[in-house]
Amino acid sequence: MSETPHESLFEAPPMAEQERMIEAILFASAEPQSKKQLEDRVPHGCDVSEALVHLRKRYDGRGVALIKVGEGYAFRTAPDLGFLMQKESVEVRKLSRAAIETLAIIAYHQPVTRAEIEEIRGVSVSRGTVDLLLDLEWIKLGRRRMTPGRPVTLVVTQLFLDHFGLETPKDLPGVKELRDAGLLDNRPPPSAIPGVISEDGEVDMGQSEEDEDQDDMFE
Amino acid sequence: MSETPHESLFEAPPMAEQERMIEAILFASAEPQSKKQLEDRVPHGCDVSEALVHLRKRYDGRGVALIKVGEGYAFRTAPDLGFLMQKESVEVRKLSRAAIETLAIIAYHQPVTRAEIEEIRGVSVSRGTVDLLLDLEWIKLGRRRMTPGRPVTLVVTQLFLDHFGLETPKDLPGVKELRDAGLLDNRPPPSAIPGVISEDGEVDMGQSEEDEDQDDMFE
Amino acid sequence: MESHENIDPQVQARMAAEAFSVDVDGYEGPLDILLTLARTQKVDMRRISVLALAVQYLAFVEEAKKLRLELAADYLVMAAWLAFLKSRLLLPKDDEDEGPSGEELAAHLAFQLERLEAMRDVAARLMARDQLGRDFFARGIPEDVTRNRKITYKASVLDLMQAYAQIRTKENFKPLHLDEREDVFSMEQALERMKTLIGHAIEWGTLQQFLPDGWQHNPKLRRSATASTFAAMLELVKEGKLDLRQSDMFAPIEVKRKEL
Repeated sequence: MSETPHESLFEAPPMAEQERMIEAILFASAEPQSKKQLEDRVPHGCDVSEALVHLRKRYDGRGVALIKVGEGYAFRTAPDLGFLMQKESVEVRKLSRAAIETLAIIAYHQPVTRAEIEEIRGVSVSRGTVDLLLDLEWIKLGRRRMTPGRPVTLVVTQLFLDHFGLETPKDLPGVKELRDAGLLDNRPPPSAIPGVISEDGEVDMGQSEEDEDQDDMFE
Repeated sequence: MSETPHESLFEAPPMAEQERMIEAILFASAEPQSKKQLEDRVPHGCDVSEALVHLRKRYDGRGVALIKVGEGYAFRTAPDLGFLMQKESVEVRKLSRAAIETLAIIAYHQPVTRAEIEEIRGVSVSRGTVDLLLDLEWIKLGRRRMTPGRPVTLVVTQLFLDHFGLETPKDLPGVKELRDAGLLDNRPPPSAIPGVISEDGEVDMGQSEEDEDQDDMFE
Repeated sequence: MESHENIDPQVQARMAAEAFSVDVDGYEGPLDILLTLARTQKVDMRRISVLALAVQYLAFVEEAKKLRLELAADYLVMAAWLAFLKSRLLLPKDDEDEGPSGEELAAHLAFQLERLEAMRDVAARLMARDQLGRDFFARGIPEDVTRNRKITYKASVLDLMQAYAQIRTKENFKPLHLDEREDVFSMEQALERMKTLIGHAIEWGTLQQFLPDGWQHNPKLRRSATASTFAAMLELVKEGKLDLRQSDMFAPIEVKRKEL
């Protein structure tokens, strides 16, 4: 049991003070902080949610903005000022077309198995592509699918959301239109549609969820 | 933002906008930025000095402050919130058996030399155990014994008395009282075979009394 | 990634025609080629003529063969399947036939193409978004949380008393340690002694010969000395300084200096 010594048994600090504290913590961290993480750091009894609302309002229209990323909160420079930041910008790795498409498919279809990605792209997904996206920490392994072979699924991460300035995957561009058009449905192909020839040369008949080499790949 | 300020060759953006720009740059920069550096980055005609004055005022009393570091400007956590950047965790541990026994002997027999403690415990007292008790300020060095070698003695401290709620060491119950209280077991412990663990941890034949937690803890 | 949407459809068609006749490497699989071909039809992907597409694709494969391009297996699998689909779509439906109809298969292919196109479109839109580290930025001087771990120890008077009681109890039932220690020949002592003696052990001698004076006759003392001397000898064997042997069970243990 750890106890923070500054924990007060009496009263939470005034809201203005709580706001300052959250401001200081979020300013100090490059990564988004969840409400839980913030609560653990401010004195007992603080209303982190309320302080965040105040703080968000305070920075509205400023050069930095308080944004929500998944479960976390972070300060980021206002996007319209990006042109000032050339000095700061890090060379963003140029992603291959395969990597970009694979990433988009994972983002829009998540959780999605490798076999499903292959079915959508019509080509096998190379190990390097998945490894690259895992390396960037834009995707991670999700739960296994409860289908034969229990294939592992892929999902996007908070870092992905942070990178693209998305609060949730629901904010992905065009996600609603795609859903309404039925293009995000998992529509299994009628049998006898040629599948993808996966990397090891075996033909995956597309309709099957299972993908034997998937386990090899992710374990 | 309908108007991108850097496109105007003639007029500097409004002061509020200049302030935003400086704010974003200082937020994102890895190092304090001098006025010169800031001027190089914002659109031509901006009054960096004035923007800095405004910005400094804006952050006055906030959770972060705009400070001057040498020739540069940077945001830093407000000094009074420094405690938020430290995670104090207090871990409460139980004293090892070796430590509690050593402490008990010092309390009952003080002033007592280390050799005497070893004699009473029947095992050597590791340096770590004594250091820990000294660190805790529960014991301190007493006078040297006027015997050959002039060994130093150990005594308990006021802090010890405070911690254990004792007024004087004489408040500790005596052997007779211990027995009356049922704390003294009248049967010999099954392992009451003599044994000595030498200082360097090697075990003599016939040793029985192990002191494991002491070793685990301090080595 | 640039979107094909913005390009003039005619230019697009010409580009596609040129592209597939020479450069198969540029395509990401048969579905990609089908999508490129489908765009030349200049209709909504939902109203695509799958039959026409099949014909175009088969022509593409023929072309590739003429140019002796090595086509990957999945292009050929797709060609075979499209030939099958084409025949299904053209021939009157045979009631004997099992499985999905030609129309169902065609509909799914159209769905796949529409979906792939949609994914490419949103992938482009995703990449066009503001990106962290390019268009917007995180704090440049993050401050780490320093962790100060403080350990406090807890003990009560009762712990103290119990610990002391335990020691005293033990003591009540045994004589002073120093007396007992006299009955014990420690391994260190034995080792010290053996180290000074091994130089003389040129010939095989029994373990008993190495026991210290005064420890051979009292059984209690002898046991202790025998045990510790034996242990010390094993230690020296390990160090490669002694040889040890025993001819039989319960036979005397013999010892000799190791020849260097």
